[in-house]
Amino acid sequence: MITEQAMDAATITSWMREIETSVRSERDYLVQLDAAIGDGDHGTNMVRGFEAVVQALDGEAAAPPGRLLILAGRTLVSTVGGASGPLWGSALRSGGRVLGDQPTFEGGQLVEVLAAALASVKDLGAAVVGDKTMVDALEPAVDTLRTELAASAPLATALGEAAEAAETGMRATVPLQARKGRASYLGERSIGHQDPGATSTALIIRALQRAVSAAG
Amino acid sequence: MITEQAMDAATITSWMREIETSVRSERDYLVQLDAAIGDGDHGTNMVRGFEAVVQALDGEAAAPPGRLLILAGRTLVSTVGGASGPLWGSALRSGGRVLGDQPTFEGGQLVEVLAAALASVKDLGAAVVGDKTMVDALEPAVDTLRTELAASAPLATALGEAAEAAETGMRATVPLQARKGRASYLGERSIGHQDPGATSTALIIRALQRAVSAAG
Amino acid sequence: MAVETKARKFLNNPADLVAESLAGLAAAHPDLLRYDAAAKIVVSKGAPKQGKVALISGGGSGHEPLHGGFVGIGMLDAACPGEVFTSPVPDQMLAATKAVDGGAGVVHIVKNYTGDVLNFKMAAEDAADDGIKVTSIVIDDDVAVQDSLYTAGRRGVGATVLAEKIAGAAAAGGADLATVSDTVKRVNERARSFGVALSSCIPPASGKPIFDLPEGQVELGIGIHGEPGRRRESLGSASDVVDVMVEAVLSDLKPAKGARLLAFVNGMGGTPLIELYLLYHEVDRKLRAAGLEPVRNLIGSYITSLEMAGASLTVLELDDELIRLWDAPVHTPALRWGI
Amino acid sequence: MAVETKARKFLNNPADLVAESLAGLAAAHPDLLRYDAAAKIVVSKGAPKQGKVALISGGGSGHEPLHGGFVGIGMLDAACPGEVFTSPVPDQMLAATKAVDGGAGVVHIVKNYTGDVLNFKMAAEDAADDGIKVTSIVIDDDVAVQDSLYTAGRRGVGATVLAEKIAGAAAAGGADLATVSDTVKRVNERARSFGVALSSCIPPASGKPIFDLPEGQVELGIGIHGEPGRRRESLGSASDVVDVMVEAVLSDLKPAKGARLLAFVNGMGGTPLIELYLLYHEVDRKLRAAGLEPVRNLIGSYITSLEMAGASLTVLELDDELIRLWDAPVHTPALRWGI
Ligand SMILES: Nc1ncnc2c1ncn2[C@@H]1O[C@H](COP(=O)(O)OP(=O)(O)O)[C@@H](O)[C@H]1O
Ligand SMILES: Nc1ncnc2c1ncn2[C@@H]1O[C@H](COP(=O)(O)OP(=O)(O)O)[C@@H](O)[C@H]1O
Ligand SMILES: [Mg+2]
Ligand SMILES: [Mg+2]
Ligand SMILES: [Mg+2]
Ligand SMILES: [Mg+2]
Repeated sequence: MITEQAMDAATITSWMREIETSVRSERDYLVQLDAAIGDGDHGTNMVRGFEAVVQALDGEAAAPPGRLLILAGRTLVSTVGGASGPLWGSALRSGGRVLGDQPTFEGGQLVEVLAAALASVKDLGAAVVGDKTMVDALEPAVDTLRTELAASAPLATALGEAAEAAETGMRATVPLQARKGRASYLGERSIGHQDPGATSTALIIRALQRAVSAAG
Repeated sequence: MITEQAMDAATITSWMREIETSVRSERDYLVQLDAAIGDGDHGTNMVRGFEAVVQALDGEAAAPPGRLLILAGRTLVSTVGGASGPLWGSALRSGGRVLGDQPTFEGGQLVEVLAAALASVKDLGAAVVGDKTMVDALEPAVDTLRTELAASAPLATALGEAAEAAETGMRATVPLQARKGRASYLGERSIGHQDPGATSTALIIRALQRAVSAAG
Repeated sequence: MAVETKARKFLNNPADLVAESLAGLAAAHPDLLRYDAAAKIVVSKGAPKQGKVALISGGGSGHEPLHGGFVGIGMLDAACPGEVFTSPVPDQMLAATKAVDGGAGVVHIVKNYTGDVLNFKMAAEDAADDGIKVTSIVIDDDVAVQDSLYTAGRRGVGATVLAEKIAGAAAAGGADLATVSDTVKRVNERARSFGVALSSCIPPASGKPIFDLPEGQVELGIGIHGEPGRRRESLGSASDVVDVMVEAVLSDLKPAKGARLLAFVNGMGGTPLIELYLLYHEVDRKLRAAGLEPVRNLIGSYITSLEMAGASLTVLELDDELIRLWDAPVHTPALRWGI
Repeated sequence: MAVETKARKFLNNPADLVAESLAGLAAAHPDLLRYDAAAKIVVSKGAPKQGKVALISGGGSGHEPLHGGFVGIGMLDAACPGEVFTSPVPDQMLAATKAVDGGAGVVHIVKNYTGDVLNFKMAAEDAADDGIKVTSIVIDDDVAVQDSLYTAGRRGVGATVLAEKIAGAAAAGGADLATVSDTVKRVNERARSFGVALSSCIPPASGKPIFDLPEGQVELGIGIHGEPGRRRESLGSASDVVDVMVEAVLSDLKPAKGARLLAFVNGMGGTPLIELYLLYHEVDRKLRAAGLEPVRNLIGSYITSLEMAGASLTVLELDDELIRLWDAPVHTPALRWGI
């Protein structure tokens, strides 16, 4: 399996920047989604967290990409709170650990990073696909990226497909009844609303595609 | 000075009934006036009070008119509260005392009853005409009744003129700045609103005219 | 008179609200007080206490916990609650006065509203006829209203709570009628208040707001009866609002440089504690910046206007005696320490 | 991130609300607690106390006085306040745990929300790495949410206040870590809650209501984060509403005939005391009618949703031990007796 492009610390930094830009511009939308079936803070949480991540990474130009992901995860844990803080925080830390101290990584390893992130979210939150959570966007994204790269798709294309899979998963949360997180308290009233965490997850995968494509 | 008609206990009873009917049908209006420059309870206060008065007089068919007025005044004091309770309560008590135990009374004495009521209100509340209170309606009514009867007008006519004077006084409160009662707290913001107490006072005088005319 | 209201209220028949709420107060605090439904008064369980000066207060309802929530040990001996925003009738004050008189006299704490003053006055006259020594002290601490020939004088607001606590402690400590009365007067003379509203309240009988205040506007200089304030302005930051309150209160009180103060940040009923503490943060800073020492404070919704969003600031200039009385034990449904 | 809000709030920059309000809390109660702005925690002045088991809790802000207002003597040793409605981060809980540990261990009282549970869990792991004995007890008393595989379980609501008081008394009395933890568990097992809303609250960051509830409607089965309830109905009388609350709580708690209860009528922040006592009047009657004995009660706004109009009922089945611990002295900004 050959991918045309090696990624490095700059890829992580620009991924985090892309996320920050994206959640900032979608903040009100995320808040609105969370107000409908949660407590209306998801947009604020994500913005606070990724603003802090971008700031934390600013002084770390020399660190290897795995370290940056771990730092990003720690920063999320320390600044976000709520459900999404520990979940995305652990996710990025677990992903970062996959890379150890290596200076660059390739597509196959990126799959492992995201798979570790997904495993961490599922381990901590005990959610499975269909529970109307971020897992509904993250799991199809990881699966699609793995399949595409296995079929030798170029990385940028594969990431495009993964981002689309995340968005499809995100939209598929609309008719579901939530079984995890705050939305589950609403019972049947959670049906008909898109999950905010799945929505920000789709933004995060789309941001990854942009970060990688811009560098490529 | 001769008036064509002697009044008695029944006159008082029907006066109180007329007031009760009148303030009940104008309750919301009085509340609304009081909400604008007071605390929105004047209509409720008057209805509570005069409902109790009608009930109290029910068992007192044999009592002389002066006693009935005193009982009505006491009942107002005991059920209304607020500023209007003691003011109208004392007014009716003072008016009743003028009649002592006599079984009937005539127009000239009615003037003295109302004059005593007015004196009592002014004594307790220390308001003068122009302060934007019930005095602005009551004083012109008493003055007009006295003048009309002195000019030998028939009682019903004189009372009609007195009621009109009360209504003129009532309307004249609109441009005034309140100097007594709650409305005075508003300062200049009290200007442009009709005083609720002057309004119910005009209803009370009009009710008197109806009570006397119906009997006559 | 069953006015059906669908306002945002927990309510049965609006006409029963006051009686039912007081029944709840009594059911919750049988160790402290009883509710005499016939006389419409709340009476301390320990009353009458022979030889102790008794304290009663009263006024319209809708200001809870004032006054019923301050009946108990070391504060009021009885409370006379009227209908919502309507002063009680003299019969109530007379019944309360008789119920609590322990032979040493009874102090009536009266907020300065025409209705309250007149009804209490009648009751005091009746009580005197019955041979009970009664003094009436009128509270008028609201600086939003000028005390002049052209008004009914200042309103009684936040200082009422402080006077009830402090004079209650004096009475509990054995002070005589003149001393307890003087204590109420002293608190009133040394206290000033200013209130602001962010929304109207909704009297239950009508089910409608008294005034309409758009978001982003503030009524400055309100009382506690849901009435509009002296003027309406656009709402600034909490810091701006506190500037107005502190300036209004201090410019009238004119406390001595370095004076020790009690700062009372009061919620009007619909303002949550997170905001009241934010206001206190500003009040504390600004008083200190003015060279004053807030050595005691009270923060919470103690004298309210139903569910009105808003707050008032009361500042009381203290001395050793007032501090001692403030700190003395009190045990009532709404205020408790030292017991 | 200066979101300008013109909602009916006393507010400077919404991003500073929590910190400024906590600064106000600390300024008002320096005898009881301090606010560590860097660590974002509220710490009891007496902490750490060698040999005493320490109690900490925390969660999103907007529920005041919970939790900061319960820090002091005989209740919490520290509180970790997150942003409004957002659980705090593990760093806060770790700092608080370290600040209060007196060698006898630290109990974390955690309300059952995914965010709170996860963040507290991370902190407990870190604290264990640092050699501190920590137990975490999750409160989940809200009967509006079924505890099943298909939900995140029941929410933690009113029982939190009772658990903090009662376990705080146990810790103050010298109980060891296992006993204090068991006390929290016991309160949680014997308590049930149900809440209703008459209005949405307005999170300061957005300045907009979370949901739109027309007058005359009620949300049944709400939590404390401004979220809508399980269902919406038209608002009945206070008696009807209490019927729903009492039935929901009792059918789940199934107290023994004649059981002694603590009845906690809690306001959501925008409901005035006159209504809470009206509700208590109904609660007391209905519990007694069901053959139960409300021997203790708590009435007031203690675990809130900003300025939401609404109320919750929590019923705790008592025994001699729990009564003794409830009655034990407590001195915090929001709850005080016996001291
Ligand atoms: N147990 C869980 N597993 C995975 N994701 C979850 C879980 N619980 C909640 N989430 C996600 O978290 C999102 C909410 O995040 P956020 O609003 O930031 O936190 P909070 O719910 O604490 O306010 C939900 O939309 C959902 O996608
Ligand atoms: N000092 C006074 N002298 C005469 N009338 C007064 C005085 N104060 C108030 N009033 C009258 O009382 C009316 C208000 O009565 P009401 O609303 O029943 O009592 P309150 O003001 O206590 O709520 C005012 O409109 C005014 O006419
Ligand atoms: Mg959320
Ligand atoms: Mg009025
Ligand atoms: Mg009134
Ligand atoms: Mg949250």
